Amino acid sequence: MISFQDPTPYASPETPDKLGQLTMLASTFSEVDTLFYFVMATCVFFFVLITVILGYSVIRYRRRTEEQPAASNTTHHTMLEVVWTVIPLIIVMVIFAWGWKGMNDMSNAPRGARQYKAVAKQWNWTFFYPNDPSNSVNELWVEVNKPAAFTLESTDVLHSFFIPSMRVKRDVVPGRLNTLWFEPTQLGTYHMFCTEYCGKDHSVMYAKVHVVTKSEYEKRPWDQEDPNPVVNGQRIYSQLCKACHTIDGAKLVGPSFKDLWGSSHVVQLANGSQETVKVDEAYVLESIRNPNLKKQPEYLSQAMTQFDAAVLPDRRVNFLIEYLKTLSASGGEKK
Amino acid sequence: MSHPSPSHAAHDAHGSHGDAGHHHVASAGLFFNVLVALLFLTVITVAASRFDFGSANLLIAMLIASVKAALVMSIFMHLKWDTAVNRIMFLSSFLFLSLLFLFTLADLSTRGMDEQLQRVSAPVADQWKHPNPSGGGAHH
Amino acid sequence: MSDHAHHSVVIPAPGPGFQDHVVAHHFDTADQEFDACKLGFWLFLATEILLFGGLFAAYFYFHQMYPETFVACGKTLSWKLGALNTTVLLLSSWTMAMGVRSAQTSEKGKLLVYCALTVLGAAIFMVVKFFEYSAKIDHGFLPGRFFTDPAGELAHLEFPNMFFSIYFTMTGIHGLHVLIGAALIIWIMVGAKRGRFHAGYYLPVDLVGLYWHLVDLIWIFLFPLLYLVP
Amino acid sequence: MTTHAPIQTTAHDAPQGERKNYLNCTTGFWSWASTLDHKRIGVMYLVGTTLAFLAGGLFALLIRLHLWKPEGALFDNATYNQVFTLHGVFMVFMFIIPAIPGSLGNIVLPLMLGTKDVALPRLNLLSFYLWVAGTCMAIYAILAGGFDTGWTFYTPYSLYTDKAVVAIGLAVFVLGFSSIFTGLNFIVTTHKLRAKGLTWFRMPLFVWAIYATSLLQVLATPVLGITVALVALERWYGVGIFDPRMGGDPVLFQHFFWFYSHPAVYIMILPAMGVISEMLTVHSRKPLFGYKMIAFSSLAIAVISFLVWGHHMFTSGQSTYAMFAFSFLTFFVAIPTAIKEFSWVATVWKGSIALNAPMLYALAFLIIFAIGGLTGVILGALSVDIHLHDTYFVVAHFHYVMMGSTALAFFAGLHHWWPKIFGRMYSEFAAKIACAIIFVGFNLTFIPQFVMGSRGMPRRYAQYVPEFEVFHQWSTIGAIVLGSGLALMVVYLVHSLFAGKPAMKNQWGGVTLDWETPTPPPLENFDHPPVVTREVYDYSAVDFKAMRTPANSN
Repeated sequence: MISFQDPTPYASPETPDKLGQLTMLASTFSEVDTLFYFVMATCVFFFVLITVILGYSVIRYRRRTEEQPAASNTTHHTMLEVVWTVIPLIIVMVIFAWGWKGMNDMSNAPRGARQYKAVAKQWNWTFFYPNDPSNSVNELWVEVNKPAAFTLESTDVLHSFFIPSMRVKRDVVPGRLNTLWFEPTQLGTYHMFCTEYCGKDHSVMYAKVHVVTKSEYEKRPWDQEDPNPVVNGQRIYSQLCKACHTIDGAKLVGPSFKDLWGSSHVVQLANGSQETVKVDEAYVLESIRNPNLKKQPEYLSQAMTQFDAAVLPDRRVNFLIEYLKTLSASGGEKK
Repeated sequence: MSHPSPSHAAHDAHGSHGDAGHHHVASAGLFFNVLVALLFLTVITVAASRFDFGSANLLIAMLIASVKAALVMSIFMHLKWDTAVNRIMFLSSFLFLSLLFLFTLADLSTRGMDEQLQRVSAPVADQWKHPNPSGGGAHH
Repeated sequence: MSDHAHHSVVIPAPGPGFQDHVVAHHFDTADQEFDACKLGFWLFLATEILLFGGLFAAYFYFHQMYPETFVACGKTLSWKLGALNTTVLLLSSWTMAMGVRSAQTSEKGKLLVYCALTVLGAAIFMVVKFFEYSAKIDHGFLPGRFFTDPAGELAHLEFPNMFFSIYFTMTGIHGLHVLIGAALIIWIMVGAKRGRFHAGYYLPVDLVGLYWHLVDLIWIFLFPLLYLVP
Repeated sequence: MTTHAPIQTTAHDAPQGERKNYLNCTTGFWSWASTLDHKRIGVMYLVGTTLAFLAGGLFALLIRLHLWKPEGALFDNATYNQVFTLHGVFMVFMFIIPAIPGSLGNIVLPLMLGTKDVALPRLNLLSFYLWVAGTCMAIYAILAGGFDTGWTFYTPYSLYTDKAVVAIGLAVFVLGFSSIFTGLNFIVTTHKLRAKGLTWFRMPLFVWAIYATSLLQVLATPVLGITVALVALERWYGVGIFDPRMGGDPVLFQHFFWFYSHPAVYIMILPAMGVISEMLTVHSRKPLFGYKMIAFSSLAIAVISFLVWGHHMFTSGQSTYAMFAFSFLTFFVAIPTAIKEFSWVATVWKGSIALNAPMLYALAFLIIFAIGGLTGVILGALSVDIHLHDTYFVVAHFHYVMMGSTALAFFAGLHHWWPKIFGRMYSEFAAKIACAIIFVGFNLTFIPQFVMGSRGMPRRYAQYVPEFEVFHQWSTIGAIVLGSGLALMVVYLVHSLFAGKPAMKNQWGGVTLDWETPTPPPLENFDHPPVVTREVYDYSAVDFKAMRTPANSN
């Protein structure tokens, strides 16, 4: 049973590791917290009440002799029963109304909110920005103090869009467009999780949410490219490929990228026949656009996520290729 | 829930004889009349479907079917002469079923009203394939 | 072993050709046994209603989602065959009710005849169903992923496969109940031939009768919903 | 220990004479496998569900050990997903739902009603064999590739995954019918087989609770049956009702699933509430406070539970109007539940409280159930639930109710009726130690989960952000403590079967009919059909001194 661990996005040093961040409220939905603490306080009150009465009874009325009868045989007390029916009823109705009001605020995005689209697939998030040709994967930038509204789309199974610090969550349902909005109030980087079980790598379907200032946002940080294509390629690798492909020669879900570039492999075609391919520009592009077409036989049972041009344009695939070249001893010169 | 009174409970559990209620033998003539009524209502069902009552179509069809169902239940199934407990138990299934109908349909019909979500007109992109499209569960 | 003797209640046969009925040991009276079993069976029928109810809920749900599809696809079914089957089931329900009545009055011969007529009704129903299914299959109107519609008759509709999924699932599970019901009635006929059922003890006939009426009851709703989609 | 040992007598240590009981009246495998006796079927259920519980507990321990490290310590992601699914499926369908009705209900309900057997003994045996069949199918599903959908089988993932979903779906279908037939049997038995003079309001509250449970089993389970049947049809024929690619709707699946599975939560907890009512009255020697209110609150919970399922779907994309209705109705479940809890506390008040093993388990239940119930109120609030949905807060909440409450009540009932069922007493000292370990271990496991859940730790995660590591580690330590407490319990209970002191006829001084039979009961329970003349839980006429005399021995 103990085979190997899947790679984790959580171990990398860039992951923010301030514990406080998880509880820190960073959006305008402060009412969620207020209500939570109100209900919590009510619950603590009742819990202490019950425990104290119980504890007192057990000590005071414990059976000391075998024959000891009960100190009282009261079977009902109408007034008491009415009180403990009506008071909880009033309390829960208050909680209901309060919770409904909070929910209603969270449902209706204010006019002028910036409209984003989040597309979930197994197992990554792609974010599309309003009137912007570019997109970002597993990283999202939003502007502080500016309402951000999202249309949620799934291309496969159920997912759920959850940013704890923003207090928002919404399932991403295939075949439907769900929506959600929040207004970030604190600068910083926050966790975003998938909270609807979606298969193997559900737990590493993770994104970072950067809340930045207006001037930062206007620099379109999701479309920043380094002059060095290898740096860009490495960034793409750690966003999209790292979960299944190592760079140290170890086999994970898919083959390692170490020494992959320029090597030759026997691959199996859809019709079952086999042929030998060389890992070059054409093969890498094809494997990204249509991963199941030509696979090494030992990886046949593993499905690779498919990336179309909307998510990973050819230009960015080339960055990745440049990065792959650096991982081969021959630097891509081998024939 | 209604429960028999204490005195009836004892009887209910140990009723000896005389509770002829649930051994009722209905008259053959009654059965025949019910059959005729059911066949007649079937004709009505078909006839009613020829007219367009708009959104009431479904309601009308269900009403006629309910009358037929009520006849079958009360006469053919002897529910008319059966004990209160049996009647309540069986009919409560319709009550709870109506809860399932009520809430799921209420959800569906009010979904579009708050711009919360819209149905995607196009089907889900077919680009995503699961590893074993024949999907035979234990049968592969 | 309890040390007091059993005093099982025995209901004597009403005459030659009939058998005594021995009440199960843990019941005090025949009426208690009858009432207990009957209540149990009504509860079982309640579960059947809820089981089918899930499918009806799915029907209403998708009817509301794709109203045009449902109306148009419903027209591809033959309402005449549907009406024929409705009539057959109603008649068989009547013969079953008469059969139970014959058991109550210890009329063995009549009981056998009415049961046989009911089984005949079931058979006719299934034969008609067979022809209906083959017609749909010829057009490629199959459920779910097998839906093909080669002639493109329903190509203008949104998800016509959903209607046929629901049609085949509902009528398929209903058809299964028809077959189970028919098998139970044949079992009753075997017992009736041996004289097990009479005025003093007709519980199994009564229960199987209830089951058969339930099958009819469900069809009463299926007919207008599927063949005459409102 | 300042507590009082249960009333023991040595007068009957001599051999019991030739009197046969249900355990030894016949012998051999077949005499058990073909038995129609409700007590034997109950014992078989007890063994079966306990084994399922131990299997589910083993999976739980594996989960907790895996989560010791943020990147996971034992499994890869895919294996972890299978393990948590196994834990959920075994615990829900094979343990919690059948445990109390199947074992304690089967054994005790006919005794409490003063009958020879349940109304439909053959159906009862069929229920048990359906349970066995369902369990075998689940084991087959594991061997056929396992299943990784979570116990909720949410579509469309359950339609697309290449695991043995059909096999486990059909297993759940079969287990569902086992549950339906058990419930059906108990309803009929309660209606038709009560002893003379045992009116509805003289019935013990355990019977009321089982009756309410049975209504739920009969009315809700069929919808689960058709739902899993449709999932199987989807996988075979792609009928598409739940598949968005075919025009179906995954949210409809959730409606169907929770139409059953919310009432199922009460199928799990209502019998536990019934057990606790019995424990508190007997071991406090005091009539239950607000008997009728508790009885009616069981029925009220049963009915309201059908109206609230949508609160499992607050983030799923149902309409906000549906959410309004479901949240509003959800809070009404809190009222009958609060009534029960307050009435129990009032029952203990001014009682004669014996701190023996069953009572300690019952008191632990009262505390844990209070936490489980109150955190439910937090989750009912719409805006708060958006944040907490599908986090460890929810996990901790339902474990407080399912494991902490239902399982503890099951243990309480087991310790309470153990002497009646097997005629032997376990070591009270070991039982008290185990209870304390279980109580501490349980809270240690799940309180950290409340904390990390409220901070956003999602459930069903094989790996997690390192910030949560410390909570996960405390939780794992708690699980080990809890597991050792349970292991101790199994040891002393099994030990008692062979070396326990013989039990008395009325071990605890109960006044319900289950204590009027010999110990263990003979095949048809009562030597003479009992006649009830007193009101329920009337301890006024009990001569507690006589409990020490040979008259109370067998």
